[in-house]
Amino acid sequence: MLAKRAARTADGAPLGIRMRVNPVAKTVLQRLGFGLITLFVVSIIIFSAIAMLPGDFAKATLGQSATPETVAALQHEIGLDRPPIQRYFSWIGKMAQGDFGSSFASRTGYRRTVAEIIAPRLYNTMFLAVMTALVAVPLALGLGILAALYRNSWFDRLVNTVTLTTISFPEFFVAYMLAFLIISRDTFAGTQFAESLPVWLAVSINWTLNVVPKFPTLANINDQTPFWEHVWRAAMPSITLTLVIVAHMMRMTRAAIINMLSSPYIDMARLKGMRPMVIVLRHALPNAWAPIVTVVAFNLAYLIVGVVVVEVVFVYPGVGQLMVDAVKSRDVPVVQACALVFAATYILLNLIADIISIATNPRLLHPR
Amino acid sequence: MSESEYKLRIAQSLVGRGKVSRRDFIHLGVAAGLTVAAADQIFVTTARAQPQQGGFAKLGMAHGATTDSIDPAGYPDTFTQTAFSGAMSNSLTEVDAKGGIQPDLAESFESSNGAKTWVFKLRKGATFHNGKTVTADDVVTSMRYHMGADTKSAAKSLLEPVSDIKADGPETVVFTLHSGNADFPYIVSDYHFVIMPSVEGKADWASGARTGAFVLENFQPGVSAKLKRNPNYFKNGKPYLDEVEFIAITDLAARMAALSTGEVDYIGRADLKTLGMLKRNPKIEIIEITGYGHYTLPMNVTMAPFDNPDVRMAMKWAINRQEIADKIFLGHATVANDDPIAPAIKFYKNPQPQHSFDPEKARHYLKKAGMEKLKVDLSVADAAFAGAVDAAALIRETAAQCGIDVNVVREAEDAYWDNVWLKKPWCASYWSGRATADWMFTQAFAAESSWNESFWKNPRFNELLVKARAETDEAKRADMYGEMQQLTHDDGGSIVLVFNNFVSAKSKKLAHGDVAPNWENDGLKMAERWWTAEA
Amino acid sequence: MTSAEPVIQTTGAPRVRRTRRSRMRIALKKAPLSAWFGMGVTLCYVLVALLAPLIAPYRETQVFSEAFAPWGHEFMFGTDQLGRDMLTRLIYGARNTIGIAFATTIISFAAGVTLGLLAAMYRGWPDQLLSRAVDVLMSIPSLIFALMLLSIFGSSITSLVLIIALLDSTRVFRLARAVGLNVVVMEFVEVAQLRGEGPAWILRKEILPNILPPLIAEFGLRFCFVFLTIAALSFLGVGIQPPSADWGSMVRENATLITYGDVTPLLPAGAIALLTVAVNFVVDWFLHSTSGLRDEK
Amino acid sequence: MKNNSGIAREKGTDLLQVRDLHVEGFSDERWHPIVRGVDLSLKRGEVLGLIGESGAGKSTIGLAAMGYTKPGCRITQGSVLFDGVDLLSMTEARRRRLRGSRIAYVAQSAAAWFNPAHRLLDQTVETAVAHGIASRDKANSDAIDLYRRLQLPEPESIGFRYPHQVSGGQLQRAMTAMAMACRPDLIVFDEPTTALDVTTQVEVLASIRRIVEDFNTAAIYVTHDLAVVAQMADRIMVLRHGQTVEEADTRQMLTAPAQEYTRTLWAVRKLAKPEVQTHDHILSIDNVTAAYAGRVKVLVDVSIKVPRGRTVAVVGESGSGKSTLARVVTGLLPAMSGSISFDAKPLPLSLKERSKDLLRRIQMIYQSPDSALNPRQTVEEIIARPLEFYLGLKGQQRDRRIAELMHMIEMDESFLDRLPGELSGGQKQRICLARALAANPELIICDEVTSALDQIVQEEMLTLLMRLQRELGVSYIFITHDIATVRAIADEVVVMHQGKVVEQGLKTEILTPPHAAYTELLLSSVPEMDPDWLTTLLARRKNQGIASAAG
Repeated sequence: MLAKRAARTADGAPLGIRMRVNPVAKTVLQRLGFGLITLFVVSIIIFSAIAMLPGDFAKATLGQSATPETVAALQHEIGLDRPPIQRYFSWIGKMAQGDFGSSFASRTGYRRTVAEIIAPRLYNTMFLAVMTALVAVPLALGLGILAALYRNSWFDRLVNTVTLTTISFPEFFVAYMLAFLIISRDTFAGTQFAESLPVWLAVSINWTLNVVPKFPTLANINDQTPFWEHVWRAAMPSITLTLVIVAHMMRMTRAAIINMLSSPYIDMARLKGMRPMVIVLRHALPNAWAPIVTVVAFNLAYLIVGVVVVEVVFVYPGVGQLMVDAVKSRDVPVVQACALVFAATYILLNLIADIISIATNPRLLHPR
Repeated sequence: MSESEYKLRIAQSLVGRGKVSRRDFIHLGVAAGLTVAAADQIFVTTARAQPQQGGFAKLGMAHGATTDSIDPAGYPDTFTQTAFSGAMSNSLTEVDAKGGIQPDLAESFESSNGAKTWVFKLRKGATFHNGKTVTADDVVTSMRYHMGADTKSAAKSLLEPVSDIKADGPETVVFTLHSGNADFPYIVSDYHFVIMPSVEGKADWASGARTGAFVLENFQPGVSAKLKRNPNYFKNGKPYLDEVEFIAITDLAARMAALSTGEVDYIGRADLKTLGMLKRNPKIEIIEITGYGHYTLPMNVTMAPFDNPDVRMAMKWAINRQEIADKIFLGHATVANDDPIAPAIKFYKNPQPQHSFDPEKARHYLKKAGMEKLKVDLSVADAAFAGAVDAAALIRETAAQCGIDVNVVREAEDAYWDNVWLKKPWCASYWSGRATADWMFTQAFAAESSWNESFWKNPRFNELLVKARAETDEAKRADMYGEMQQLTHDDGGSIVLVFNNFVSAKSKKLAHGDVAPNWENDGLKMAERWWTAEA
Repeated sequence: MTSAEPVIQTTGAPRVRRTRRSRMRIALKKAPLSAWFGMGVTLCYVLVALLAPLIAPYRETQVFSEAFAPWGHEFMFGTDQLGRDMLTRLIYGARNTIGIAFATTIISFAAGVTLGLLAAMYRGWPDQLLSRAVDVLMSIPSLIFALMLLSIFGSSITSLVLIIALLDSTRVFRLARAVGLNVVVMEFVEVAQLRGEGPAWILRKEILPNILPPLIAEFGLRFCFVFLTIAALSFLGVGIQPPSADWGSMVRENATLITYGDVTPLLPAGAIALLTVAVNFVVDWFLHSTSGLRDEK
Repeated sequence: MKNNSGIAREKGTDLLQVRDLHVEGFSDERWHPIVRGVDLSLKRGEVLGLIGESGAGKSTIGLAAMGYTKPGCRITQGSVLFDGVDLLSMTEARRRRLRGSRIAYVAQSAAAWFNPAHRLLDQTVETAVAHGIASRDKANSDAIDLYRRLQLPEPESIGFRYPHQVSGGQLQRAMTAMAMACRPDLIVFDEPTTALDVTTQVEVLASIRRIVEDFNTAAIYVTHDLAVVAQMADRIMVLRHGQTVEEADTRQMLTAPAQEYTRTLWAVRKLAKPEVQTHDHILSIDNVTAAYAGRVKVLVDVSIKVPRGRTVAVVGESGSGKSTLARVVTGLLPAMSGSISFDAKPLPLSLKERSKDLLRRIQMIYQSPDSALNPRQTVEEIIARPLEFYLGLKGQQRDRRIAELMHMIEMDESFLDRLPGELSGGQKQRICLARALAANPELIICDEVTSALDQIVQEEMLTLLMRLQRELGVSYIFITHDIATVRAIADEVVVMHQGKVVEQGLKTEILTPPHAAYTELLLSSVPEMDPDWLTTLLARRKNQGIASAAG
């Protein structure tokens, strides 16, 4: 009986009258529901936080010179004279209809919608995140797998120590160091340090520095920047972020695989005469996806949500800086939108990670 | 002077405007009896010194925010001021490199009725970027944009002395003031008072059509603004550059790196710490202008303990200004004496005595205020001025020797001007300075000014301020301003630490004439005044 | 969890009686070089932090006339931009930075572990409520959120510690809950329930001792991340208040010097990095030796 | 295999020769010997049974025969000649080529030894394809053929399932198919049926025996159960502490073992307690139905009475609901309906509603002492807690009682400051017993308390339990799947199947025919010390047409 039902499940044939929701669909629906609630709560928290911040948009922009009447006039124009609860509900009412509203920086006849402010920034942020992820994720997985395969070898130790060191420095420090490398291309030869070195060493350092492409230290792109120039300009922030996130993912990949290597079925694979590479790739890795994907999702979320420092250092116009700016000027609709975009990104990436975890685990994908 | 020499002179001036080629010039030079090499040398120097047409400049600004707009009611910092006021627009007047006032969009101006009535004649044929001719109505509408009950302009207080503006025909504008002000043309040179087209009786700022040397092509708030040359600009030969791009680089290290790697050709507000190292770069020049700008530590005189003048005096003696000038500004500053009027400004009079670090005197005044010990909070952030936090650390050390415990509160940089300035009892502040004593006092020390950062309301000072403004006798005016400076020095709530130098840096690809002292970035007009130096 | 049971059954070998201390000594003896290095470095830092006033050549905020003095006899690592002795600043920086990071981590663990274990034990709605609340907190970008909170409550050390602890405790909560879930299903927990023990006792005596290794490891890592968070907040201008020396601010203050290859900012940044690497070495070894995780060959 | 199947098996030349094998394992920071100088040899087509208690080194020898050691172990001495070549001195690459193709392995717990991420078929054919022995298609059809020979249901499609989708018995057969995929010369079977229920075990044993005979494969069959190995092996080698105790042909070993030690291997089978009937019931379970949240009912209308001071054995296979019964009695899983009375008073169904004293009077001991003892508490802490908690004992009083309890469980006080990890399985189980006794209980529920233990230790444990019952008058509910244990300890027996009580009554009534149908199946599936038992049983079942109970 049981076996027959299982067989049909495995064949993917319909299971009869008793509706069994696909586990993936169930998770997606459930998590999306929770996600919406989360977004709602986030919007309340952010709204309250801004309400508690000293000053408001009118005071922030007019600030120094404003007479109380001027402030009141502006407050009235952007609706800041209404009670916060009322403002929140009118905002969320529009939000529910998909209208992000307008920035407080709008004036009569000069509307700046939140959507049009965020869209290019979001594109930039996504661009940088995707570009970094395309390099960092395969690199981290590759290094993690190799480190697991040759665990405790000099290679393993080297990779571990180097990646550990890169995450041990503050992000902005890493960024400045990279910028220093680029500047050194031109200036190294003239420094006292270079003069204090033996000639051959100074020359070879100088040569090495000049092998490094002269990446721009200023990543100020705008909506007219062509694609490849965008890539070129985003190189430095991307490299910085890669250095920052590879360690975490690589270490988790290594740990997850090594953890799997103590499973009996790995012994079985060895007893079946499989090569070590096959054992790691075909027998350990498929079972290690869940923790790896989780940590990858966490880092991808970081690439989108947590890069404000790198954006500042390389003057890259992303959402992080936008949000900090908007907090600074108390531009509530923009802050709210940024926070929601960030929260949604986080929720979606985690959801995707969960889906992949389910999809790579036959126990969850094909329940008995 | 021989004919050849004369021709060479003329050619030289033409070279400066880029109208004579190198080959032609050398030809003329040889004819005038020079060697080819000598003629070439003259050509090169002349070409460098004299503006030439064409080129593209990337200018790194120390500010920029996503809420920036081209609305002249705002212009909170050097990004909007330099790009949208200086490059894109004109006011009626402008301050020249020597600090004098010159007509800009106005052709001429004159006063009558004890400096109460001012008549500005407009340039003929000046047009907006959209082709519309500039008329007196546009000027009236533009100025009124900053006036009235419902204006949202930050410069409203500047025009409060104005009782009426009216157009007298298409080319003449008449300003009537409540009381006489001999310095009024300086006021209309302010970067807020740009002239915009009047559309249905309202100033149309949103279209971006202005009169300036450059036309706005692309603006991304908080990121960059790209402007291209206005071919119909009313000033002959100007601007020299074909295109400028203003880039917001708020991070100091990023700004320095961007200049070092040639990403930008100019940066405002260079890092003084590494200036020496930057100087070693053969491609880079430092520009240092002694301006009117000064760093202050305003004490709110309406709040304890600063409501006691003796406490204020104790604080003034508890600070080592020379050390701050040397350590924080690395010598790029002049010690001030609690007087906001820069030595270069007319009617400057150094009040006596010079305030310096003197623990004895500080303790004396503290005792006089009835205190043995004093504990105060000093709210600072580098947003006030680069080095404010460090300066506070130095003050903490010197004040401690005077029995004053200064608790340095590091504020968030982002909302400093909104949350701290004019809010906290004692904080750090910066003034880029004003071109006249009257203007400076009116904005930062007058009782009714909303920028009166120490909330100081000295009746004698305010009485003198009004009197001096309308006084036409220069000597009497000088006396009055002298007394006012002594008052701020003795009683005022603002500790004026040092006058700063505008320190910026540029690549040698850019060249310029004398740099104006009134604002940063060559009086905000660098886009119009500078040119590329490459031959 | 019960990794103490050796995988290999030994035959007839007499079992040696061991106290906890001797077990620790054996583990230490077996520790690899990297772990020894890590422990040595960490110990040095702790000593420096504790004994700062005794070791430091000058007072924390003492200003000398010469700014940017070169390295030398009087000032070992020179002076900073205000003429304060760099070595003294570094030593006091250890005290402030480590002290604050330690306090923050302790608080975040106290909150995160307690709530995480309660959620694991009770499941049902308390778990749902706490987990969703943590989801909400984690979905707000923490750096910017910290920035906002610090702007609201002012960037005093107390609020800095509490805010970072709050934001950090979310991850601790998740870890504690996850490892807790593995332990609550163990039969010895059931035995305690059957005996009629209260939840506090079960939590403290039955569950906590069994999840300590991963928690201690996480403690080390979070401790390091707090440094980096404080450094990032200093970068955004809301870090530790001057004139207290802290490494994050020290790096930030001298950051422009990096662009010219000056080594001064390397010192505090190196101090942070060295400690992080050291703690990680110890954590790696600790995890390795307490989890059944065995690297063969 | 054995010739009694009627097919003449060719006993060929020497296939495997192990000489003076020494293996060490690393634990407690030292290398300990596991195998100490074992010799064995095996001819083609021959089946050798390795038998011994846990720790005897039998699995280690099985793996060493493949030139393999588990992580943390090393071969220090000896040689393993496979088909004339020493596996230990060849390169890893060459060994790898032999493994899977010429020597294969079948593990105890197929659920853990199958990779959960891949379908059965993919894992079955992996060796053949990787070693280049067959093309993928050919390997697939061969695998299906093997499934069929091993009597797996739906051999065409079962390969497309994942390991978790098939039952334990099927998985064990699939693993045999996997081992067979390259038609190896030698298969090492490491306790292949130990984790299975007895009724399933019969089926799997039959399948394995047939396929090994069909392909004339040599085998090393590792087990702790002499009755099982008797059905499979031509020769048996008894191991203890990593050394050979004796080696003989199967029949000889069973009828006339040379060593006393060998006899102890079936020690439990010799225990038999005369039952006593009592009508004074300490616990009575009436019409109890229970289910885990929202799932199918695990217990249906169960009624059981436990006589005071006596033992009720609850017998059943996995899934019969016998462990759930324990949870219902303890109140961990409150019954949905029905009632329970304890000492003639109604017992609240839920744990939370029971008083501390009620909790004290009913104690429970679990199957696995590993997870029932907190690994971070010392023996003293573990035993002392109930004394403090229930009886409020402190100081000397407490210490004295602890000493008494240790004495009761026949352990000395030097164990008190050890951690559970430093105790053997039997010792751990005794500590669990002491912890239960500390509460002065009237009823102890023993859930498979001996099934994880070796035979001799089982015997000691059961003897101890019986002694304590005599001395303390405590009643037991003894949950087990092992009929020998039932014989040893029970007064009354309850047979459970699929959540229902099939039969209950006095031990002799239940264990002597006539039985209920399920009881008959269960009892007949218990292997006996007779090499012909399996053959006879299969023949009898074939005649009677008894359907296989487990698939």
